Amino acid sequence: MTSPIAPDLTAPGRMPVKPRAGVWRRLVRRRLALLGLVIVTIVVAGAVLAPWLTGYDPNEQMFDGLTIEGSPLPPDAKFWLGTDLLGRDLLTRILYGARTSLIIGIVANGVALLIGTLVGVVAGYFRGWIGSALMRFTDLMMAFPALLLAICLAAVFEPSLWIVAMVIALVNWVQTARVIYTETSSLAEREFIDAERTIGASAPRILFRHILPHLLPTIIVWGTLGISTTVLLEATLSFLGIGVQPPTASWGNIIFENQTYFQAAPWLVFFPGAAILALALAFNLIGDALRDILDPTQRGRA
Amino acid sequence: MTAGAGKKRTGAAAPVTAGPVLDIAGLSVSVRGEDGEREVVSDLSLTLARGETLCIAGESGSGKSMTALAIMQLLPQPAAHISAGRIRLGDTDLADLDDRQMRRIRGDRIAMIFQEPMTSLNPVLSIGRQLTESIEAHTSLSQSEARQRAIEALKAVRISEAESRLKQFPHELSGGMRQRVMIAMALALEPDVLIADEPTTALDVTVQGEVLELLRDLQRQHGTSVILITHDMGVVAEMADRVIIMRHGRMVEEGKTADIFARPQADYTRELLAAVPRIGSGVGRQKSRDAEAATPANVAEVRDLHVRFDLHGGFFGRVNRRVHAVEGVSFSIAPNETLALVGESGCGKSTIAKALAGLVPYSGDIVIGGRNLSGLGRDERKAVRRDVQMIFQDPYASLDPRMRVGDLVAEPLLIHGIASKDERSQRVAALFERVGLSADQMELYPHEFSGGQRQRVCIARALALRPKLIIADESVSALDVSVQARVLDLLKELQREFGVAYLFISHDMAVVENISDRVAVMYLGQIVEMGTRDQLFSNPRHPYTRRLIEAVPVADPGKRRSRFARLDQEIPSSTRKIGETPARLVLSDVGGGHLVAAGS
Amino acid sequence: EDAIDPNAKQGGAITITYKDDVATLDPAIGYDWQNWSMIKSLFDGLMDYEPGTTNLKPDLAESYEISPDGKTFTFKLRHGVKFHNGREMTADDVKYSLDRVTNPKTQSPGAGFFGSIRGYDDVAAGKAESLSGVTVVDPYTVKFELTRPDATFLHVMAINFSHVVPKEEVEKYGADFGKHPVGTGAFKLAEWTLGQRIVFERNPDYWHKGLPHLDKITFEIGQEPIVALLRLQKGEIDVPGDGIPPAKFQEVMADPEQKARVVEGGQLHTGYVTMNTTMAPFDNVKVRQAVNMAINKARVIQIINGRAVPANQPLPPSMPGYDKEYKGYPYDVAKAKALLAEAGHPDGFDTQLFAMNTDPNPRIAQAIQQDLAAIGIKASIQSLAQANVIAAGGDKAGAPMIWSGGMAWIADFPDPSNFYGPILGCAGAVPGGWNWSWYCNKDLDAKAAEADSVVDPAKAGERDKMWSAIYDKVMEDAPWAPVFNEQRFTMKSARMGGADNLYVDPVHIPINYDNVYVKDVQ
Amino acid sequence: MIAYLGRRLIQSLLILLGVSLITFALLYLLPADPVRQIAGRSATPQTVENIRQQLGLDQPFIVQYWRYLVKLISGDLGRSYIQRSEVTELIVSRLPASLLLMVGAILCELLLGLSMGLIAAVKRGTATDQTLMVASFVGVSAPQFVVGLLLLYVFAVRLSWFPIGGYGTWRHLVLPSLTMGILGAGWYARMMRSSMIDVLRQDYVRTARAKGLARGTILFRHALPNAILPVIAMIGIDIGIFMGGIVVVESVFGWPGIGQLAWQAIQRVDIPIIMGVTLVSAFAIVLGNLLADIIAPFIDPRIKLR
Ligand SMILES: Nc1ncnc2c1ncn2[C@@H]1O[C@H](COP(=O)(O)OP(=O)(O)OP(=O)(O)O)[C@@H](O)[C@H]1O
Ligand SMILES: Nc1ncnc2c1ncn2[C@@H]1O[C@H](COP(=O)(O)OP(=O)(O)OP(=O)(O)O)[C@@H](O)[C@H]1O
Ligand SMILES: [Mg+2]
Ligand SMILES: [Mg+2]
Ligand code: NI
Repeated sequence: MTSPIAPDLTAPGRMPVKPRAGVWRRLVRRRLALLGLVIVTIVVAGAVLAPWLTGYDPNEQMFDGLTIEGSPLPPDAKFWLGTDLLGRDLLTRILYGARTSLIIGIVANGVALLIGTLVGVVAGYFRGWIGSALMRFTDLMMAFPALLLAICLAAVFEPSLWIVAMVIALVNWVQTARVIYTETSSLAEREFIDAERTIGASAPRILFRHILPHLLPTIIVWGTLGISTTVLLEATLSFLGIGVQPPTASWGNIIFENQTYFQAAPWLVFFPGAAILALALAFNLIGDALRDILDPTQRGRA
Repeated sequence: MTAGAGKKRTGAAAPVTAGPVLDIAGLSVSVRGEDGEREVVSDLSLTLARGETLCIAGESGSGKSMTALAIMQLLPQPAAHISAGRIRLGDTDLADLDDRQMRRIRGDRIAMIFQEPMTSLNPVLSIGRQLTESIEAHTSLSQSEARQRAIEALKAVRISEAESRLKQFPHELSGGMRQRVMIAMALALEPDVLIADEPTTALDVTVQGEVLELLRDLQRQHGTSVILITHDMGVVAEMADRVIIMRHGRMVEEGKTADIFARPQADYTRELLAAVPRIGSGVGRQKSRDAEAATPANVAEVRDLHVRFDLHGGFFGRVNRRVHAVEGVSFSIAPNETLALVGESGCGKSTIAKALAGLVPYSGDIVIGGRNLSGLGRDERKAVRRDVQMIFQDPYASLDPRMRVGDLVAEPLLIHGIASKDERSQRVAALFERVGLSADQMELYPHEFSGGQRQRVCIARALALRPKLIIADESVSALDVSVQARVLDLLKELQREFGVAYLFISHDMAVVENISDRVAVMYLGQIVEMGTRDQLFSNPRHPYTRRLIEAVPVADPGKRRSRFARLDQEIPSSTRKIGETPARLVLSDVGGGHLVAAGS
Repeated sequence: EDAIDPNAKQGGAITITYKDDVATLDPAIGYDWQNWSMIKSLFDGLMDYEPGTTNLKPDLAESYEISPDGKTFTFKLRHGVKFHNGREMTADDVKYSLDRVTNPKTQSPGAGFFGSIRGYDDVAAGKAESLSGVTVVDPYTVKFELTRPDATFLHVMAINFSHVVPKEEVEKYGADFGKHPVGTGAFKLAEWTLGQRIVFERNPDYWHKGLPHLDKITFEIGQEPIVALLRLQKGEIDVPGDGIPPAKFQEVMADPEQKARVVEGGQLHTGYVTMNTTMAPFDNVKVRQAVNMAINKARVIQIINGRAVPANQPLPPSMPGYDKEYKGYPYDVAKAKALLAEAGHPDGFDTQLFAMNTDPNPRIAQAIQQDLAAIGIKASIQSLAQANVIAAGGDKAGAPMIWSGGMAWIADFPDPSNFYGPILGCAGAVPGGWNWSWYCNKDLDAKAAEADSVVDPAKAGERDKMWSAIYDKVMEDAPWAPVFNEQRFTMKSARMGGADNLYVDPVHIPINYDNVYVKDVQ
Repeated sequence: MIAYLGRRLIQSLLILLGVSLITFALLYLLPADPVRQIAGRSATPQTVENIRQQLGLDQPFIVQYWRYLVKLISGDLGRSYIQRSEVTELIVSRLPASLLLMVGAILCELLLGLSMGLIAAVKRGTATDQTLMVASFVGVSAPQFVVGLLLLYVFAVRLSWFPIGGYGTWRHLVLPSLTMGILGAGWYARMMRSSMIDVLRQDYVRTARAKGLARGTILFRHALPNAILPVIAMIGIDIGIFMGGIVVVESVFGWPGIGQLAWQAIQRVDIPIIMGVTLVSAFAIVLGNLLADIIAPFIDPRIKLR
């Protein structure tokens, strides 16, 4: 189209004056979302400020941290959350462990979500070989024993947090991709997508501007659920020698090392478990609120 | 359900009390928006007597649908709620009922037909299922009896192959067929009160006539009271006992049909009546452009177009039947020309539109701007496609519900890199005003609009790119007459200025006559007659064309037809067994380019 | 013949649980914690140990003779010993069994034990089908000729790999013989439901009259130790095969009733830290000695709830040859630091400590890590799956330090030589070997060979002394830092009877199935 | 449909081939030496070499893989290095238990998860909703080992309602299924709630209500099939996740499934078993995904198989 739009059509329309209230502002206005934000802030602050918040070294095995028989101590005035099987202060370990677990729960999980969403959306939208190839690749990745891959990577690389994050991302995107794929293939058949095609919207535009927003609820659900699973998965991987090695603490590790003791020393499982739960729930609260805020049909909800 | 059957008897006893079936007093409906509450229905009072037909007409967005939903207690959650007033059905105040009691009333005593056919049917359930379940819910019929009743209901709304349609899914039906399924669903239960929100907008005139007839039958036999929401003054004239005219959420006039038509009191009513298109009024509007059409550079040319849909059946889902939706259609559209495509619901009009827009696979040739689409690469095809824009039949389904409408309308401009950000929103605002929306509605989302407003958004969107060809699939049928008139003027204006061509799909013969240069009449996937508007309207040769023209309701209660001639023959269908192809019609020129199918 | 417990009652059935699968019951192949003693009850060898002790005694052999040069062993077989299939066992079966176990096609992990028998090399190389050094003199006499005097040979004749199998059954089942074991043992296999349950029933024709006491033993497989203990507490099982899980140990020991059912005993086990003597800075003996002095063994033992005794030498206390006089390296941080400084590392150094990843090994490694840090050695822990640790240890440049727990040496037979060859001798210091210190002292190798040629049982004491000297020398070079000797704690149900030492039998682990009994049968 | 199935089956075979190749290669590259595991701690170097030769592990990778493949085609998965039994026999003996557990677990998940999600969506924003969502997160965040032991302790040891582990009757199945199910239920509940909320405000739900249908009918017939679409995709995924969680649950409950077999094999580098279990579980996962893809168009007829 070359002819310029005629002036008659551009008779200046009244410009809307009302600014769009920021997502952030609407978020903090919700009580539950605010609670979520507060929890996340506390966790992050705890991780960052750990050295100033506790007088103990996370790895110091204290003599008075164990009974004569070698049992850990329950919470008391000295060790607020008790000690672990090596006589270390549990609170300190949970605070320091947050560093690892936050990276895994947020970064690794986030990357997995990103890859999964991308693959799922692209595969679900494009008919023909691209979609088919992507999904078969996903199937392959899913069918392939992740644990084995982890063990091999452990053998090849120096164990480190970033390797673990990579492995988790590599392993976890698959499920997201599958779910997103199914949903996208249904969305792609909706009429408004046809309408987008007729105005010449490019595939990326349709995918990211029109299909993605509809997937948001699913993405939020998977993202928040992924937090707990990845944090726990990290422990399994550490156990296999990939990832943080003892004595470095992570929430998953603390649980994993002590889970057989949950009757003898319940605090060793309960507190780190509660930390994971709190983090996941906090993100869920935020996600839920976000989902409402970003969903126009929910406008007017009190 | 025996309770349902028992209630029917009470319903029959209702006239004894002689009071109105439905009594609404001081009803107000508010919606919560970003900036607080807003009343969309204000202080509305009305009564509905037994066996009466009340038409609610009025401006699009005036609160007609909201009123209907309020009666059903189905206002959109969480935004809308009844802020004042009371609704009584017989002796019961609907507001007092809990959900459970309300449930017994819905469908059984008050049924409703919704405005949007596509989104109102469950996409994952076969239409058979959706039909029979409401029958089963309210009657004590057995499964097979319910099925039988469902088939009858489908036949009643003249859906072909009713039995096998039961297995089909909503997306496999044409817009009109979906709407008829909705109607069948509501009618099957023979409710006391039927609320029909624009029930015939998507229907071609012949089916519309039959459906209206059906409503009347129902009324005669069961004393059903009907609230008919429509913008079609023809339908109002034909059906209504009383009329309510609404604007801005308020009732502006109420009265007997004959009185309203003869002596409208409110200015708005007069305006509305004046805007009603009438057959014959379009003659002489413009000169026929036969001479111009001879220019070689057609905007679009369609040659021998075929579109078929495979239907799956059997255990392995093998293809066993095929819908011959479009069978060898050829036509061309010159710049500056409007070709109207008319025909019965399900005859393949939308499918042709979709083929042109590249949304369904086809065989044959589509040439746009001199370039044959099938020979082009992806990018080129996209470039060519830009010149073809489409307005879909179902406005709600074709707007991304998560985008603000302002952004939706701006999107084509953005995609094609036209205009800067500021300029864009100015243009969008201008477009909004042109289609009768206000600029601050740009900030709203599709679900916050009335059906007609949504359609205007779609029109604005199609206009944004100023294409060479606009395919308008029932684009103005959902609009009230005044807006419709404005939009039609806009379309014409654009055509004059930029030489836009239209493929105008409509069932409204009056509108067609008003806007089109040439008209093609389709029947079962094929064109049976094609010629200039004058040729067609003044000299319809094919019997089907004649029927179409006769079926148009006239906006004059005085000329009410006593009874619309119902067709008794088998309802035709374009579904065939594999290997069977429908006979090809041969068009012959009866003079001046007026093509008519031979043998008729 | 050993005396039979006069209190023993005949009959009854017991249930024993294990976590891991029982791999095979083929005596030539089975080499696991679980199947080792099961096989001992299904099969017999020429030799055995007195129940609950490490004292050798003839078993299928009635008597034996050793030639003065220590190179010829002649065994007289017991008459009337029958396989479970009813056939009498003869000298031919003994020869067949040894030919079979040494044949490479059998893929026996124990083939190497028979290296001293003449003709072994040919069989191992696939050049011969039969050991030329084993001769059937008559149906009840079999003669072994060795290429060198071998003091451990009688032990070798007692290990599972030399147990006697019937040729016809082996040929009948081929590679699946391990699933259909037929031997001469006290029990025979009654049922094997893969992955779930193995049932032994009493062999009524067992040559040793009066044994076994039990009619039936059911082994339930795949039971988590914690759950097994819960079941024991509920009285559903009699012995948890994997012992008392660490998480439950305190709970059990705190309850007098339960504690009374726990039997404690020594075990032929040592837990140690290896230091790679070919790798700087552990190539310096002073560094290795410093590590020996740095480890606070008491603390480590406290961490595992006192379930061990501190070790100061490779051999465990219950092993012949254990040097009671030897004092070992004291726990002395200051001295350790001084030694490190002498070795040129006053500020310590960075290194790695490998450990197996199952509890409590990572914890022990962390305790050691903290001790090492106290003298400046910063060891990062590599907590890996068993196979990976073993792989790292077998690689010359693989692992500077390894905590042996979980993979540690439990002797195959109670002889001091068993702690030397593969784990401290030059033979093991090869790629893929088990000498993770890569310690190779040719002198000591020669001394070891000398000690092993003292065959005369009468000179056993002398031989033990020679071995003590060897291990003392090893400790001087300090390729290991011995940490503790694990104690065994077996828990049993109240109905189980028999002497305590049957429940901590050094050879039959966890218990001696043939000799225990239940008290609640009439 | 048939063509589609055919194509997908061929693709599935290719996937299995790919899985087998990658797994085989990874195992080959693994520093841990299977022969060491077989030979044990007392073996002489010669014994080790002999075993290596016997097993053909001295051959180049390609040869080893080719041999494996050739045998695989004739249905022979080889013999376990450690257990010395036919891998087929080992797997076949344990597969029924795992499948049973899987069915039990998935049933639990669906029952628990879908109903929780449904109720939460319907009661959106209420205390019930919040409680359910916290519960689902507890399910997802709780370590399975602890959940299993806790259930065992309460219901088997204390209350004696169910046996303490083992295999055989339906009563044995309850606790392990529940343990597995609690984790999955959390996922299902969250997903269900999310998509249910979406669906409940669609026009067609309004239509259904206008028809006066019973609440249950609206929920289960109209909303559920629309909402369940993302859940269907979980079928294939679930099998994958299941294979991961099965090890812990099987060991806690002494459940004789392939999880335990695989776990022991991985620890001891018993390549034939690892390969066998990998192929079997890969097959199950591929099948599950195929199933999910095939079911999807039946639930949402707008989706086309392609
Ligand atoms: N996806 C599909 N699968 C199967 N059949 C289809 C499909 N889409 C359309 N059809 C069939 O093709 C025929 C033509 O449909 P089309 O939508 O073109 O009708 P129409 O002329 O636009 O009718 P209306 O005026 O009612 O909108 C109908 O019989 C319809 O059932
Ligand atoms: N969910 C909603 N949220 C906010 N506003 C809404 C919502 N639905 C409708 N509205 C507004 O309510 C008003 C009345 O709408 P209604 O649907 O009743 O119009 P109508 O008279 O049926 O028009 P039409 O003839 O175009 O269908 C309109 O201004 C519309 O913008
Ligand atoms: Mg409306
Ligand atoms: Mg149509
Ligand atoms: Ni009834």
